[in-house]
Amino acid sequence: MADIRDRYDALVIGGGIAGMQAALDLGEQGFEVLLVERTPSIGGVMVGLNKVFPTLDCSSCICTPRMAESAHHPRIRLQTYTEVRHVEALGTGFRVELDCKPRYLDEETCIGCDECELACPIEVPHEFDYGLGARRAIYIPHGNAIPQKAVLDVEHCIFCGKCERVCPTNCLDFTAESRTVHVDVGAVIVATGFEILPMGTKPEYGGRLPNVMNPMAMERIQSSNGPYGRVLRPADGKIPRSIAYIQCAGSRDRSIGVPYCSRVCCMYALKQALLLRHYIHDVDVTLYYMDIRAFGKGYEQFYRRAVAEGVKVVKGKVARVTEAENFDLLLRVELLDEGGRVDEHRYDLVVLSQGLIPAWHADGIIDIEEDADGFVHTPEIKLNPSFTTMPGVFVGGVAAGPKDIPDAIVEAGEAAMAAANYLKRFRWRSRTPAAAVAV
Amino acid sequence: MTTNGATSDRQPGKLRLGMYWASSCGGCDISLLEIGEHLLELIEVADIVLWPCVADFKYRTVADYPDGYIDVCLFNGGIRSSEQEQIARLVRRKSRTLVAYGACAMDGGIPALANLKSTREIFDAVYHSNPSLQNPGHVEPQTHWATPQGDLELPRLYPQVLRLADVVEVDYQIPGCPPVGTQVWKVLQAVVAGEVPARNAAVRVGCDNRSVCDECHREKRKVRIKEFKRPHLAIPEPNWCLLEQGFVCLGASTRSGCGALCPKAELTCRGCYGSAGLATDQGTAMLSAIGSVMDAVTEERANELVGQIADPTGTFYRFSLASSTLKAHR
Amino acid sequence: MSQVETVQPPAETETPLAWEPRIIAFLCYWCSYTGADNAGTSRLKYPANVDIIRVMCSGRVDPDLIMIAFAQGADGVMVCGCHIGDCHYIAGNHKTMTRMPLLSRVLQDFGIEPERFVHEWVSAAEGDKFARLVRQVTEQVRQVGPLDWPGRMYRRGVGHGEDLQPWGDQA
Amino acid sequence: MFDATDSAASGSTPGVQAPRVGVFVCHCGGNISDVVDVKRVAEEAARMPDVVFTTTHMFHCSDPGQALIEQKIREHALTRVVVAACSPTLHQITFRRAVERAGLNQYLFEHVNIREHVSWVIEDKEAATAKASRLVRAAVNRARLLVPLDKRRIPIHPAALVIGGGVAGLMAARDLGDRGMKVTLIENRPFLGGRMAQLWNVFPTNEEARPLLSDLVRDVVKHPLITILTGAHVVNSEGVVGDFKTKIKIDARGVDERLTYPGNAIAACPEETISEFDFALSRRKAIYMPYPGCFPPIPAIDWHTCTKCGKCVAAVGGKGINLDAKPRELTLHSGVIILATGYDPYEPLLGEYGYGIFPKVITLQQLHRMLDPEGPTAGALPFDSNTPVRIGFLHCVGARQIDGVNAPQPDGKVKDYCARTCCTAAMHAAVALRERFPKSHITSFYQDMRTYGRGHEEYYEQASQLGVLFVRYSPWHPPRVDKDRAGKWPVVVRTNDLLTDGLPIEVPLDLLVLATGVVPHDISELVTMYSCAVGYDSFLLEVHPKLRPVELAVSGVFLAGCCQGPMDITEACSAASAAASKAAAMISQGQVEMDPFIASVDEEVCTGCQTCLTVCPYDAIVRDEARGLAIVSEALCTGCGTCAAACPSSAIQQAGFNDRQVRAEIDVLLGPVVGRGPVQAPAEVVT
Repeated sequence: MADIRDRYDALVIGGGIAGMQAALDLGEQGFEVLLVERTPSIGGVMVGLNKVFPTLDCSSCICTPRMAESAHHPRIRLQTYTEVRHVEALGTGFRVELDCKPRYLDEETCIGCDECELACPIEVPHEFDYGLGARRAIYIPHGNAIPQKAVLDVEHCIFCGKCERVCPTNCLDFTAESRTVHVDVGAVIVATGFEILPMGTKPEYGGRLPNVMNPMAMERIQSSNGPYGRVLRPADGKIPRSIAYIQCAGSRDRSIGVPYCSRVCCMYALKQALLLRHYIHDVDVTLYYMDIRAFGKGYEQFYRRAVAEGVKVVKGKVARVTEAENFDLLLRVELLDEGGRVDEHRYDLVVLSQGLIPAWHADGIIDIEEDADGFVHTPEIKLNPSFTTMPGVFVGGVAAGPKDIPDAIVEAGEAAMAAANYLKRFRWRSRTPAAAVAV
Repeated sequence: MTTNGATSDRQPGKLRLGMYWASSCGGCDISLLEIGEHLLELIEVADIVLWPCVADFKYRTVADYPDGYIDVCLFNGGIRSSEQEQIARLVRRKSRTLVAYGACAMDGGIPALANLKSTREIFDAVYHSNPSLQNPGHVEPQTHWATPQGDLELPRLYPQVLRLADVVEVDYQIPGCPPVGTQVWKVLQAVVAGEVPARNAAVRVGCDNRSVCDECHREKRKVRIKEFKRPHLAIPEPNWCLLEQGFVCLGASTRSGCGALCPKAELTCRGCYGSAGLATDQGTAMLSAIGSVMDAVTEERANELVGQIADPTGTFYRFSLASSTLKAHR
Repeated sequence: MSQVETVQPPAETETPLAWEPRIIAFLCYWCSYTGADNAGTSRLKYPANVDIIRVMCSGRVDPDLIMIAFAQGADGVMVCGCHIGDCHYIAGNHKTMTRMPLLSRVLQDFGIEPERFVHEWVSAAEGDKFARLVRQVTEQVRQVGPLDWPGRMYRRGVGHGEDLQPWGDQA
Repeated sequence: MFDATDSAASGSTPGVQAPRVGVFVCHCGGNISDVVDVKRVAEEAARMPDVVFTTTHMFHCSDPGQALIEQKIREHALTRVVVAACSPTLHQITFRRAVERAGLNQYLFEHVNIREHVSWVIEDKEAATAKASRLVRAAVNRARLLVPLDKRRIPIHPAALVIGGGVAGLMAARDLGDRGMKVTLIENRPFLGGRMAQLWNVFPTNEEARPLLSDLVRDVVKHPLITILTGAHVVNSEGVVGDFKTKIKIDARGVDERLTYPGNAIAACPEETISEFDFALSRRKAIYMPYPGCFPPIPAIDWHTCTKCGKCVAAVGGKGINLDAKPRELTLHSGVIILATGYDPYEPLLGEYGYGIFPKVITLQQLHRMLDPEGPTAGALPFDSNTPVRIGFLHCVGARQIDGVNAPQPDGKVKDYCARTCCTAAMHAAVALRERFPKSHITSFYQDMRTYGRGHEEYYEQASQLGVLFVRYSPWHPPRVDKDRAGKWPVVVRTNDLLTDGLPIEVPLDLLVLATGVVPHDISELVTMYSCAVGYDSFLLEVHPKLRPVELAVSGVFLAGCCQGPMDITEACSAASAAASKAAAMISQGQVEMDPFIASVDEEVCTGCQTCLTVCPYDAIVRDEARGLAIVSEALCTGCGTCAAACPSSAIQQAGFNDRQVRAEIDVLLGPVVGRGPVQAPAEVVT
């Protein structure tokens, strides 16, 4: 792989499913794309999910071909482990400043054999498994990561040199430094995605208790390549027999600054609950909800199916979650369908259906406006949903508000189309002849 | 169509014709009579020198013929016993052209379905457990028998039915159970006129190289099978493909030439003309085809549909088990 | 083409002690093959008895190929494809889903035990499932023992005549 | 009568070079070679027929490793290359490119995975080496039978056809036009704008719908690359991706631009019918314009209603109206097609929640027409703004229905899906009504409030703050709408409110608004024509909701907007642009490039049984009736090989995976334990 060129047609910020889709759509149209991802692998949140609603097909089966396609596309330059530091308007185009973080090894020579990780003596909670599993200080992000290259976590590394000794290609370089690169692009697509609201946002829900789980961690636990390989509760490794989901645990709530609906929580909770019914014999799974928002194609039918297969759904406002003995949890709830009767239940495990918040803010990087909710402002939401307040900068996926995977993919396609038309209108040309825009 | 030396260099005079039956039901012998009045034309040009079904021929008589004496021998039936193998070898030597005549000689036919059972199971069924049987001494066939006149060597039952081509070289094959009269007459005419293709066991005569579906009048609607029905329990809709209606019809995997007789009579094709195209294993070919057109989107439904097919092995391999890839029960 | 199909006696029959199950696995490229890769990247260990043949879709796996594999001496055959709903080609695996149980019934009629023929869905993420499956299938095939179809058929006289008495044909 | 079956047991294919196989075994820096004796693998491969060169290398994927492959291809005139290394998903493309650089067809390369499938999973070195050797030798045997293949390149006619002139169709057309592509937009009604034109105000921006729409229509109409045909119906479609020929019939409009004062003509018309644009709230003439500012800005004649009395012609002095105009037909040539056929609002059955029985039971769509200042009531509701009117909104009418509870639709099914947009739309309308009628009492009968989108939840909050009363009903016991026994109120809604412990509640109302669901516009003819997949909910079914959400299984046909499922305007526009993006990719490249592993029918062997036609999910196989053969359309085949497996006469073969190639692998894998026989090539070892 040659180094980054100094000119591309478009910059896509974020290598999740929306960013990959936008990059692919532009690449397929003949544009040269620079796809920048700040973590060491593309794939975003989706590659770590277990199965996806409503079809229950395997998430990585859908995501990994897209990752491979993005990585091998002749017109997409993939730049992982790189932050966009600044984007500045320059005529109709933009000057981009990138901060390429060092992996402390030569990406070209690393063959992804993982010998270094096996040799490394340091264990660190694995971000990919939301801290439930461990990785080493030098590691390949996960089995399906692209690129399959190791990265050294300099914060935890003790520089013992064991990795260097086992590396078959001698690719390690402890002296590497981050690099600043400047690139000119004709258009920018922001596809920076989301993260889950911090677990402690509503202390009454006991987000810091070991058996009160982050829904994304639950995805990992349910995944066949997850940290435990089966569904166990984190505190004591017991198979949970009763599980509660608290819906809107971090959304539709002005008090925590997340007044909006996070749009996917009903469905992912129903999906996880249904799968739990498959994974654990006779498990009791109850969803405490405000409204079940199964609005997408096939979602209502999925909701019915989940209920028919024994997932309990209760309209109720959970007041608090406290820890009982043996790490069990006591859940106090106001049952709205029973005239507001207050009930207390004991559960082995509680999952908080946390809302989605933006994973990135434009502040100081690109001069685009954000709404009060922190997502990118889209002034022409009806007819040009991907337009931002800055011409030539477009937004796709969850960066423009919570949405599920199909909606994010579709919107990324729209952002790509808008960017393509912007490039076309201003006749942007990236410098290399091969990169000439086809039409 | 190529002409070769098989019949053109025969001795002057009338053609010498033979017909022999091995492990078969006799239907093939009768099918020769289906050529009707053409029989008279045939006798004009040919002498019948071997036809145990209609006239008495001793093995010794045949053995005494010079090699290559019989111009064309139509051999029907598969090889089930040591006797049949020996006669096949004998007839082979005495015949210039040996034709595997009918499904049994070609593919083993119905008798080859017994390949799914062991000899012991067959003997038990025939000589012991059969409810209509009186066999107080539990007698079974023997290969040796001592009599006052001397010891007898009797034919031995083979563990499975073989095709004729499994034991001797075969020049042509005429498929069918039995072959259709019109096709038989076409072949005989060609033989008489010396217009036969180069000999090769894989060459089939008396058939076309299409599938029964192709000559069937019933319309295909590209519909997947929703339910399997058995022919005696449901009345098919006329003019619509039987398979699409759920009747297990082997037309798709069966060579044409019969004129789609069975589907015309509201019956499913049973596959007696053998495999179609380049397929070598007719049963698996049908299995693939039928397994690909079921209307199931869940595994439960798939298993349910598959469960509705009565005796798939016996149905798909009704006439061709001896030609199949696996050939017999392990 | 020879008129008489001659079956050579099996080339190298191993002694019973040395017998190792030989299993052929047909894997679709998009899910199951990637699932097998995933087993590799996860360094999951499984026995060496399963040889993988890659096809684009499990719908390509003609039952004939499975018959041929058994006829040529396979002790077991696996067919793996994408889970229902995940097919890269809309519904190729639906055909697999209907063909394979039908084939399984037929194979049993030929005396091939159900343990020898396994049909499973393995997704790209299910490396552990693939490894488990290989271990399980190898073990269950080992339990039922060698199939040795070529040897059996040779010994049963398929494709060649048996010992003949000089009877009736003395000319 | 006679047939030589073995004729196709083909020998060498013409144009295919005799196999000279080179085998390259990678150490992967020990990842393979620590477990597998790569040298032995190479030596055993050398015993295979046609192998002329074998070697091992530390890193075949590295530049020197690739260079070595290229060099040896030239040096030994290799015609087939086998590389045994990591998974093909990682480096198959790398090695194919290397092979191509050396002047060899890239599909004469075979990749063997001896890392993920051997060295990383097998501990026993002997067993791992034996397995690696088997796999490599099997690949060699397979490689001997490989033939050069070319990526399929299907040329795309550089024009798009968009079917449907609603907001999604307009958006797709505009995007493609802006991208510099020729577009034809056809709409079967006489006017553009679709359902959006019937809306009065849209959430979440509270913008007037029609000015927004007019801007878009203006962009499209002005666009030099976009041709618009109204009153156009698809009659027939032929061809495949890249080359669609769509025959359309264009209704006579009966009116042209020379008609300067349409008002006079309309006024003169004596024939009236109900206005579909106003959902039967008003009546219109046989010559009509649905609303001021519609496009085209000239009236159209509804020939079903027109009696050709000629009064309109007389009223305008004969200019611009032609009552004898005839429909015309034309054929459009396009490379891609975008379906944007939209939706219809669910029409409640007669008597469903009192609809059609009580005049004060209306649909949300009708309310929108009433609130529209340019609508039939000029924006007025039949109440005074100071009267304390009682208005009810009933959610999930024709949506989220339950089989056995709700009456089945004419097709025998119930509308079990959520219509997605109605909750927010109802809340948006409720807020507007509360603002306009401050003394009104509004009650919302709902199941779940699905105000999911950005800015949607605000309407729900606002409605609550404005005093809208919420009654939650159970879908198992839907509310009943009756007349008031006392005769005081137009209608009464009776239900059990789950929010108050399921107590029975009776709400008398002046007006009941049914928030009705969304059903696909009837396009059954198009569905047959393009063999579109249709889901259980009757909407068009995308290939895969995540991998290919705006594509149909028919290559080159894309989906935009509500023909695929309920969407709001934002989502429909996103989908339309996404579809345009896919279409633009095809057109801008001028071709689509596809893997060459497609099926082909051996015409000599095909027996005409038609099994494959039923099997193919892409309708890529058609029957040549004249010759009685199956024909594979190269453009549509995606190369799954399912037909090849299904073909009962083995007449269909999949390129790259034909029976002989797969059997060649089986032969070796089940062959003798170790290849014996003479070594055919020296195993040169380069490390």
